[in-house]
Amino acid sequence: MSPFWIDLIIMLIKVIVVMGALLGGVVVMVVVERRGAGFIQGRLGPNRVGPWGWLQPIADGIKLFLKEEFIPAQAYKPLYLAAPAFFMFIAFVTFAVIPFGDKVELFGRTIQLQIADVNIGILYIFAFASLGVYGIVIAGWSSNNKFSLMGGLRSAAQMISYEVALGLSIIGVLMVGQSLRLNDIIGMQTQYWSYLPRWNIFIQPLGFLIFLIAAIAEVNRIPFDLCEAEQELVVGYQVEYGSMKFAMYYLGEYTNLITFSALIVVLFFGGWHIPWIEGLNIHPLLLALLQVVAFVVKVFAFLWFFVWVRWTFPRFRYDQLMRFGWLVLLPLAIFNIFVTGVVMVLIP
Amino acid sequence: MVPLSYYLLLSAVLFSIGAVGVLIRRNVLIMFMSIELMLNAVNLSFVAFSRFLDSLEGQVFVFLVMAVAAAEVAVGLAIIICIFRNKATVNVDEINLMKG
Amino acid sequence: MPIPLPTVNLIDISPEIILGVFGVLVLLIDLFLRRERKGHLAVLSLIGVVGAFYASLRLWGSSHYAFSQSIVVDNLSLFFNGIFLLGTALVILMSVSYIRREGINLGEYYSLLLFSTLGMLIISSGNDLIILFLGLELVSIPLYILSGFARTNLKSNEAALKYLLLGVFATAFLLYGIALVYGSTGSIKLPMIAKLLSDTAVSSNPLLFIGMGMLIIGFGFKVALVPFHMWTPDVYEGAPTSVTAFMSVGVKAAGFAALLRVLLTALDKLQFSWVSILVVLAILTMTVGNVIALVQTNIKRLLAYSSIAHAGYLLLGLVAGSRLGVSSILFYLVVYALMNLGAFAVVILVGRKGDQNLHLNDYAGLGYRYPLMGAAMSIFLFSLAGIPPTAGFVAKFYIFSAAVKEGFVKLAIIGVLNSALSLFYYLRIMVIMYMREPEKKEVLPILFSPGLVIALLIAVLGVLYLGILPSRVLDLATSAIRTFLSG
Amino acid sequence: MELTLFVIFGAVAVASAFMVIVSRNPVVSALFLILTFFCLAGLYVLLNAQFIAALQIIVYAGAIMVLFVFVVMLLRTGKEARRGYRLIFQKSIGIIFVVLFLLLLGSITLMVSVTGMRGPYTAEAVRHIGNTQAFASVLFTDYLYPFEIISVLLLAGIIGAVVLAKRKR
Repeated sequence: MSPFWIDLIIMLIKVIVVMGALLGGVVVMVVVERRGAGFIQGRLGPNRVGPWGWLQPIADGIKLFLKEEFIPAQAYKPLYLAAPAFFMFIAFVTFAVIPFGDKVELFGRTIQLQIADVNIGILYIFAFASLGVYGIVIAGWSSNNKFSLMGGLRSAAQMISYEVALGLSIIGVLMVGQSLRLNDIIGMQTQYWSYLPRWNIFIQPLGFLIFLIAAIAEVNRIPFDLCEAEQELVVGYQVEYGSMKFAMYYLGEYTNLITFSALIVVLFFGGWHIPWIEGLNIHPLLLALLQVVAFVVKVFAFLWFFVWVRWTFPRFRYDQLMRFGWLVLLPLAIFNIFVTGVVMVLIP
Repeated sequence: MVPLSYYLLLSAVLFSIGAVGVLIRRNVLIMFMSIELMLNAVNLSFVAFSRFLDSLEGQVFVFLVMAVAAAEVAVGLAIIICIFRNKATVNVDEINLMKG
Repeated sequence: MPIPLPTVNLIDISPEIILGVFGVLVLLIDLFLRRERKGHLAVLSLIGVVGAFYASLRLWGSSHYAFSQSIVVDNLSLFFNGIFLLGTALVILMSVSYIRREGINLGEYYSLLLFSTLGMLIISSGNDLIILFLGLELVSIPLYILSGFARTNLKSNEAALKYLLLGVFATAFLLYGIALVYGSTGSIKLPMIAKLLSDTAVSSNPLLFIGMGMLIIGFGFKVALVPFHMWTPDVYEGAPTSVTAFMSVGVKAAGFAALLRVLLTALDKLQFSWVSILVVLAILTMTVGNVIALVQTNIKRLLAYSSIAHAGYLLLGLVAGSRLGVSSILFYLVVYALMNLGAFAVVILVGRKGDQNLHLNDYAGLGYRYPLMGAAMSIFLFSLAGIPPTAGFVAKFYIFSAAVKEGFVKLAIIGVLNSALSLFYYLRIMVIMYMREPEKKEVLPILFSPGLVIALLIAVLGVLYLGILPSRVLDLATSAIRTFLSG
Repeated sequence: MELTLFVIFGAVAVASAFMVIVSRNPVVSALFLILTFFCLAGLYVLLNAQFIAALQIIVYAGAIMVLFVFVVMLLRTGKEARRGYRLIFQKSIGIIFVVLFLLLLGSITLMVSVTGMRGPYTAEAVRHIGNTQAFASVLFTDYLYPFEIISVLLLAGIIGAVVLAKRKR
């Protein structure tokens, strides 16, 4: 076989594995979310299907699958049908540049544990994340329903507002890391200050905080889920969606959540890096496996954090949300860039 | 490598589609979008030239054009909203745009 | 990768910095001022304008490139700075009472005015196509906003929309032109383009000529040359009068500053081809502007067409392309700024809230009721028409003689005939002012605010001074181009 | 390979650009415009301008067009009142445009070689330094002044949008 075909096969395997992992992650998240909600609210949560309720997602899936497919009579059909697929597609594609492990030597080839190593990785993620909003806005508009439209418009305004803070909050990381390539950013974090690993969380605590908050707003979760807001807008842009189309939104939202958790880990928590393991002299393959596991563990820590936040905080009011984004987060992000610049000039 | 003239032809075609859009449409929003299309067609020329001349000036230009376009769109949409508040239309027939 | 930062000398752009700082300062102080006291911001802006003028004076006599040859600091750019700043100062003086009357006295007004002027200063010193493009945009974007500043007035909104749509449309052409020039020469620095054009492979590339044509179309829209003028009357009529005044003078001068740099510095070797285009445009612009102005009844529309015609006269100097031609353009722009702004000041005085009282009949009998104002208006109109003791005559004389000297005799004759034609509509206003009885008897008295009176005085004295003793400014204009055409 | 991609992107770009100007619904126009921008981003990648490609999507598709879609939906303008197109300019200008366009097409087709002066940033050199780094090193040295100007321009745009779109004051 020519190297081209081998590369292609390796690429295909990576894509399939990552897709599978993402879907698996979503399945796990469904249980974690519902059981977690029960835990936090002092009730049981779904515990009938399978041991401790672990088969609940399958039951959910079958239920959604068997529901009736309907299209509202006044809907703008092509867009109405395309919106959920687009939303899910964007959510999956965004993950492509996230490195989930170091390079691995396998059968004499170096394999990067990442689907695509783009030298503008971080910009790639922002480019696709910013497209996600269309899946929501178009759904809201094409459903031809007041609640949907309100939800869609709210989410457009919210996502534009918070994307600014989101983008600015990582400028500090980029200034420190001197690269837009996610692998380089992780590579930078594998170094040490005497014993403390040089993770960006220690260098950019403010940037991390802003990124975390803005990320919650980007994935439209409580306390920033204004576009869904069950009590006011029913569920906003999703009102007219049922069955598999609803499932696609469900899937897309959780995939986004996973992507942003992974991004937080990559940007601020050293990605797949396990501190102090370099001295232990472990077999490279085992090490690579451990690193992947470490990455997954870190990501799930943040996923749990998001669940925790969701079931703990009340929702913002719309004007509070906008004011918070523009008057608090944005100035803070700019301040962070300024301070980072000053420090970098003073301490070369 | 795809020759430069292909890119330039594509750019010229896109530019003229945009220009035609500005000339024949009545809806201000679509006219505005057509203008954006024209600017993008020019950007394509810039990037293509930049590639074939081995210089980065073209890309710098595109970068600045994007910023300018963003400012123009913000102002333009604000004006359109302003008009809509005073008179609920976006059709240039009723706005009487081109009486010269 | 470490990036070696270039050495920058901020003195070279000190006028620009001063204006920019004052623009932001106005915005900040605006927050602490109550609505009735926004007039203070006018004073602050004036200080900024004067400061920038002083900074330009300090730079007078220098001639060098700066910012990696992005800009050129020479007397030509400083002379243009003077024209722009003079115009802006007059407009600010005229605005104070006007925007209070129209209920649009917001701090942003002055700030945007300053930013627009900043764009003009940037154009005047631009030595590369990026700077010229950004300067033009920085001039235009605040003006799109300012033309729509009377938000509750539908006419003003429509003016803003028209100006914006056609402005951006023109920008697209301008950009395409720039792209083609860049692509065929490989550079965007004006002197470098000129140097590269000596290579015949470059200068015979058809894309270059199409690029040049697109550039001329783009600039043609911005300075309102016929047939790219169709937006002018509506925009001039709909925009707040003070903004119209600013546009008619500032944008035109800025557009010509950019055209001078592009055509005479970069594309000098292609003179044979652009001269013929400009000759046609000049004839069309003068004639169409003047002929349509004859039938106008709204004073703002009339002045709009008159300004189109003046752009045509200015083109003559560009067609000549000689030293005399360029210096006469400079002189003409100074004179034009004074007389046109003066005329608009009178229009503001006569006008009423909501931009009423703009019909020519509203001027009936004004010459007797307000003799001084009538006299001032007459002086401006004489000057616009180009009648001897005023500055307009001297300006036209120099520009036409520059054309004749370079062999464009027929063109100059057409120009003179057009001036004669323009006499009709300028004189008609005077006839109405002095010979006709007002239709309605109960006319509200005109309120003379200090700012407007000062602006009128400056304009009248300027027009008379330049009409009688033009040599000082002419000498300055000649020295302004000393390094321009030789280098 | 490259040619195939070019043809695909180019064809989709032209087709969707055409749809932008003929579709009656502004929302559909906006979405087709986004598709066009997307294809252009693809072409930029083919032209070795990855940074510009990312910006194209972030700025145009992610910000400018969201604003468009937002306003279209906010105004709920629906379809154009009447069908049928018309020329809004004088015919003379139309003729100038057509002639210019034909000249342009002709001269591009007849173009034999790139005449301009070559710069130092060959594809090889850019790959070596990295596209973003090379771009930044040009932007922040030779084009520092334009970069500063653009900030004033954006400020003016922000002021304008706020002043015009704000409700009563």
